[in-house]
Amino acid sequence: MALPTLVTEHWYDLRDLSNLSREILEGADKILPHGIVYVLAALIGFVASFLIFVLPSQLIVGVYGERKLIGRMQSRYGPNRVGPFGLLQPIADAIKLMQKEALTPKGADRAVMYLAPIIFVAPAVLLFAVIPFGPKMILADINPALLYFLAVSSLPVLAAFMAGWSANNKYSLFGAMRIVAMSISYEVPLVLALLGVVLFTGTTSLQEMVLWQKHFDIWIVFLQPLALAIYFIAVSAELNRTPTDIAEAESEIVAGYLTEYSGMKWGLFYGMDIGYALAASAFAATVFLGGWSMFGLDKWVPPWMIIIGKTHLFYFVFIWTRGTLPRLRIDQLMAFAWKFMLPVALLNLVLVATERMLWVEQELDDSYLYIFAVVNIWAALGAIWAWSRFLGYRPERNPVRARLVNEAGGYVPVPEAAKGGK
Amino acid sequence: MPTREWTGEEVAAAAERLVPGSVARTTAGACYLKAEKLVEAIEALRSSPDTDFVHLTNLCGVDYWDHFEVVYHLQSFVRNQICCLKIEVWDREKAVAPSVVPVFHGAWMQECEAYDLLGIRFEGHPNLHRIFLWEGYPGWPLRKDFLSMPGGLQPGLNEFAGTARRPEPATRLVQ
Amino acid sequence: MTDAIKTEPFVLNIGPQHPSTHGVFRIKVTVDGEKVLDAEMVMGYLHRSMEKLAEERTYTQNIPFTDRTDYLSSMANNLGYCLAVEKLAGIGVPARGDAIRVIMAELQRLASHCMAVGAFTNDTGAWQTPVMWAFREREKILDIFEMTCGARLTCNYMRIGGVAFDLPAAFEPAVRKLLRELVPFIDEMEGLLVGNEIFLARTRGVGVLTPEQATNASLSGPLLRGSGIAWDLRKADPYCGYEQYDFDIPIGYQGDSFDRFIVRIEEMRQSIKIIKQALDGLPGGPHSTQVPLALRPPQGEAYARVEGSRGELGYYLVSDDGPSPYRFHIRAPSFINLSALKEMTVGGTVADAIVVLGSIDVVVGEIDR
Amino acid sequence: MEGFGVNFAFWTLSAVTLGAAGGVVVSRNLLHAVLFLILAFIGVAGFFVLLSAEFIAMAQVIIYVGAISVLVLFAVLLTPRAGRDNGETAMALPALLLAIAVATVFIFVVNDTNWTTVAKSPELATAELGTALLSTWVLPFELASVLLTAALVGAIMLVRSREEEAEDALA
Amino acid sequence: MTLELEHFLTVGALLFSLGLFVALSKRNAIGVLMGVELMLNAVNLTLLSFSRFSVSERPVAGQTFVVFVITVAAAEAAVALALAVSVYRNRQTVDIDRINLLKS
Repeated sequence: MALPTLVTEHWYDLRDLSNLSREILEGADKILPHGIVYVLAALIGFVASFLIFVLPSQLIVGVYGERKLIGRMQSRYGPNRVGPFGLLQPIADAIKLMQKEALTPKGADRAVMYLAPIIFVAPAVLLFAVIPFGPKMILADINPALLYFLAVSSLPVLAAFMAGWSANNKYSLFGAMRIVAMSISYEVPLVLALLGVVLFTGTTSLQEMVLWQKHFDIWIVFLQPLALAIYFIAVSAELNRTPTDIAEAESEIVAGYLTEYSGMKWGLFYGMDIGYALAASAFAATVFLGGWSMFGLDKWVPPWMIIIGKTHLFYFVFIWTRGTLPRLRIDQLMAFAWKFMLPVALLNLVLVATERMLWVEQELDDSYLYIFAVVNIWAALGAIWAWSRFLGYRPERNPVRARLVNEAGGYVPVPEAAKGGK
Repeated sequence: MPTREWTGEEVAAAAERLVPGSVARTTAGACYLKAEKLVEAIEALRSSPDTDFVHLTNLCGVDYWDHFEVVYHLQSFVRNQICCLKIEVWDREKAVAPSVVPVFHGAWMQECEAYDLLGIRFEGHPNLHRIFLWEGYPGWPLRKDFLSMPGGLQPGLNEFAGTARRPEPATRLVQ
Repeated sequence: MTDAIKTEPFVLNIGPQHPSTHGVFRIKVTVDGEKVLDAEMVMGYLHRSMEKLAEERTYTQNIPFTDRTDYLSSMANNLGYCLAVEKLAGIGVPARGDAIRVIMAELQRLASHCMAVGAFTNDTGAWQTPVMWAFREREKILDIFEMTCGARLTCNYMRIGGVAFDLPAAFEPAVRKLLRELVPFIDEMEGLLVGNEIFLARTRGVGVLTPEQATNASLSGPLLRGSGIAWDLRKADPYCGYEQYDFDIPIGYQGDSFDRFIVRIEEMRQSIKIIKQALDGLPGGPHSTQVPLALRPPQGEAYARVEGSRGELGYYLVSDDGPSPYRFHIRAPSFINLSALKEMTVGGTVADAIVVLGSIDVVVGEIDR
Repeated sequence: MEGFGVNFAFWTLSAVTLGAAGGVVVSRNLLHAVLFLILAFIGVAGFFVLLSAEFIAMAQVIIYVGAISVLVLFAVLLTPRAGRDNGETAMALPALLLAIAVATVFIFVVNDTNWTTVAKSPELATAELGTALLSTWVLPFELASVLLTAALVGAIMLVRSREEEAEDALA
Repeated sequence: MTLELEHFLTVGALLFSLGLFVALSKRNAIGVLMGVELMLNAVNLTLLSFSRFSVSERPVAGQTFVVFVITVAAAEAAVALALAVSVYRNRQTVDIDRINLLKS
């Protein structure tokens, strides 16, 4: 009982900001004519979730944090000029972008080119509607929230395609082709991975998923680590994050579908890219990492802070991979999706279905969940090990040190032992 | 052990042995081949095991006012030796030399360079074009008479707002 | 059914303004989808006609020009040119001058390979991290250059008959400290990249050159050695007393982009080895012979070459007994190494073409001169 | 179904969907037609939400917008610029007459029939749909999966180029 | 104003007619396919309207039908687009007026 006076479901109870908004709305309902309060509720919810979560995360974690962290990874300082520790850098960036002229190339499809950023932005905002930030803090507690998430997150691909196609630039067209091909491939393992979660929890509502994890005191990541791995890879492919950022591969096709965009139109794409990554992180935090629940800790710590923390933790992994890994080629990415991710997702599905069947049919008690968790973690490690052992690149077979000769001369034949395979 | 630089006589002897009648004359460091026998001789020097000049190290043209020389440096890895071959191209207006691209792929770009800057046309080159300058550039910059060529090119910016054309620059003549 | 009945082939211009062409250089690739059908190089955007300019300046005045051809390894360029002039004029270099030249050339090779390795990994898509790491080490080397000759990039340090100034007192401890730091860095960089499966997948088997192809295309440097040909001018045709030092020639296995990468990494180790030996045996005495300012070498010609960072860097000079060279030709390794670009890219994808270009390690200043 | 919200949604969705379908008809550029088609799909998904079939609506967006239209876009990109015309054939006028006739008949039948309807039908949970699919409708469900597999294989076989076939023959 | 079944059916009918017109009149094979997709969507809309206004206790059949229609539509789209690409490769056109090999 650390702060007994503060956890009383009053408006000042910080654990759930919906208490505050409920107080406001109930007060407003007494003065305002009937019905307006519904509009007001939607507005407050939207603005609050945007102000508390999306915008600060986007600016501080997405722009500043990413640049700062990658800067440290690259042994340089990162932004440190504007404001204390360079914290105002995102704002300075935004001001600069707004002042820049948004060019439209000659021969571009103007209407489509103008529409693309707008279509790109809208779903990013809509995605946060179904993320539960607390027991009552959820904008749209709809039943097929998981499907809603998948449906809405397939829209930005279209916007990116429109952007790439309309700019009348070959690099843009390349980016458009790549993003379309890749999103089709990676949607399949993504959905299959999430299907396993739905199968086990028996619901498609995100709030119920969080409650399920809270009830059994186990996060789904422990039950289905493979699903999280597949989700992470597939979602980073859909979001164009390194190592799968082939649609805007800087060293190959300049900026992909963004090549011809400038000014705030580009800024919208850039900002909303971060928005999507945050939404995907929040979704992963909800589905796999227990959402706003934290093994009972959510009673004391505000749940919305827990999920924000988890989201940022997940986002950090995105930053981390971006700072370290090289990029795959498109054919390797496709082969990876179809030859590795799909079988592993199916394996995960079969495993989970079997366990679910056992659990329900045999009416096993909750402690069996922990056995399942151990089994699944081992299965995940085994699957990854087996893949890298038998299908992978096997770097130990290939010589990684140059041969040394002491005398100049002609061709030195490669000894049979060092030839290796692919 | 440093690379052995073949003298002109040595190269001439080898070339004469492999392709009789290919040598025009020799100097201390280089062997002048007859242009029409050049490709044959270079091919022979490359494939003969005791010469083994498999690597065309350097190819360049030199303008000597009345004629051009094309200089080839060939080297062997296994035998660790280098030699210098030359041909002379006498017609200044229509300077034509045989191309060694069929023998050495590495000559491709170097011949393009020599064509671009000196105007030596290499017959048999698959795609001879101006590699640094644009098609239609007046004159051949590395020729010694470049600045007094017809068309009146002058050093510096010819057209710059407010500047008159400069007087004819003094070119150094080497005879 | 002909080949034309596929998706429409179209021409993609990689460059002249492109993040991965390392300067203003253009490859016109004809692609069918992602597959490269044809690649044509377009260059000359940086052409300054140095060979013509050099004919108007004295032999000593030409040294700064050589800085600006391959601006990433100016020391090696200086060295090659000075060797050619010395060969032409028959000038000897004191032992200390030779040793200083060796140290500087090897330091320059380290700096240049840092850049090459970093830029190459950047081309495979590692977003700037390796390149920044490599730059950090390269900065330290450039600091030493600055300490010695006042310039970081275009050093203009070598002179005909030796070097411009003697080494400062702080030089030796600084270099020894640098070498101590570089050894773990090379190991770290190697461990970071050769164990990375994505990097291997991107570079293994990409841009393969057989030894015959590499020889026939007049390649040199890491490209030639990557194909398994043990050819290093420091061993084959020692200059500046390289025969005194104990080092090895690293060579690759099958001649792909990865082999060129590991050859460069290993060459950095060998360079460290050479610098250590040269520092240990640094002789005293003068650093340079006196050479008249208006040098007039006798009539004749000379072709001298050094093992630059990118390959055989040759200078062909013709003297007409005048104060400036009659003909000044640079055998630019980046330029000639590009001969094999088409062979290496056609048949691969666009992404492979970028990796191949990165593995050649071109410097556009040297291509266009 | 009553209330301002429902009415507003219905009329807006009708305008958007039919307008987008009209856009498919009139737009000359095939890419624009595809984009209009996507808008029509989204409008139809909105109708599904209005008809309280959220699951189907989400499936509509995922499959039609996320997959089918992306496939169509891909096919458009694979055909060259000359093939991106969306003009009419000579049969446009008869087709128009036929379409008008069909529309007239349908609307007449729809409005003339005395439908037996209820104002409020029970909400269907997604689980119920799933149970129905795997119990009552299990045979068509299996058939659909077989059909999908067949279509997958068929589509791959159709678009394989000669070179790929030659490669496979060698392997 | 009360929305009745007729409203939804009318929208469905109009959508179907537009789709029919697109399918019959477009010259481009991909255009024809788009018309077919529109028609299928109209059918789905009609099915769901019936399901929503049905007097049945558990009107699950309508939704089930829609699921099947969407499945078939997906399969059909994949095959049709493969056909279009394949036809383009062989005949260099997707103009259905000119795909007339059987015409003498």
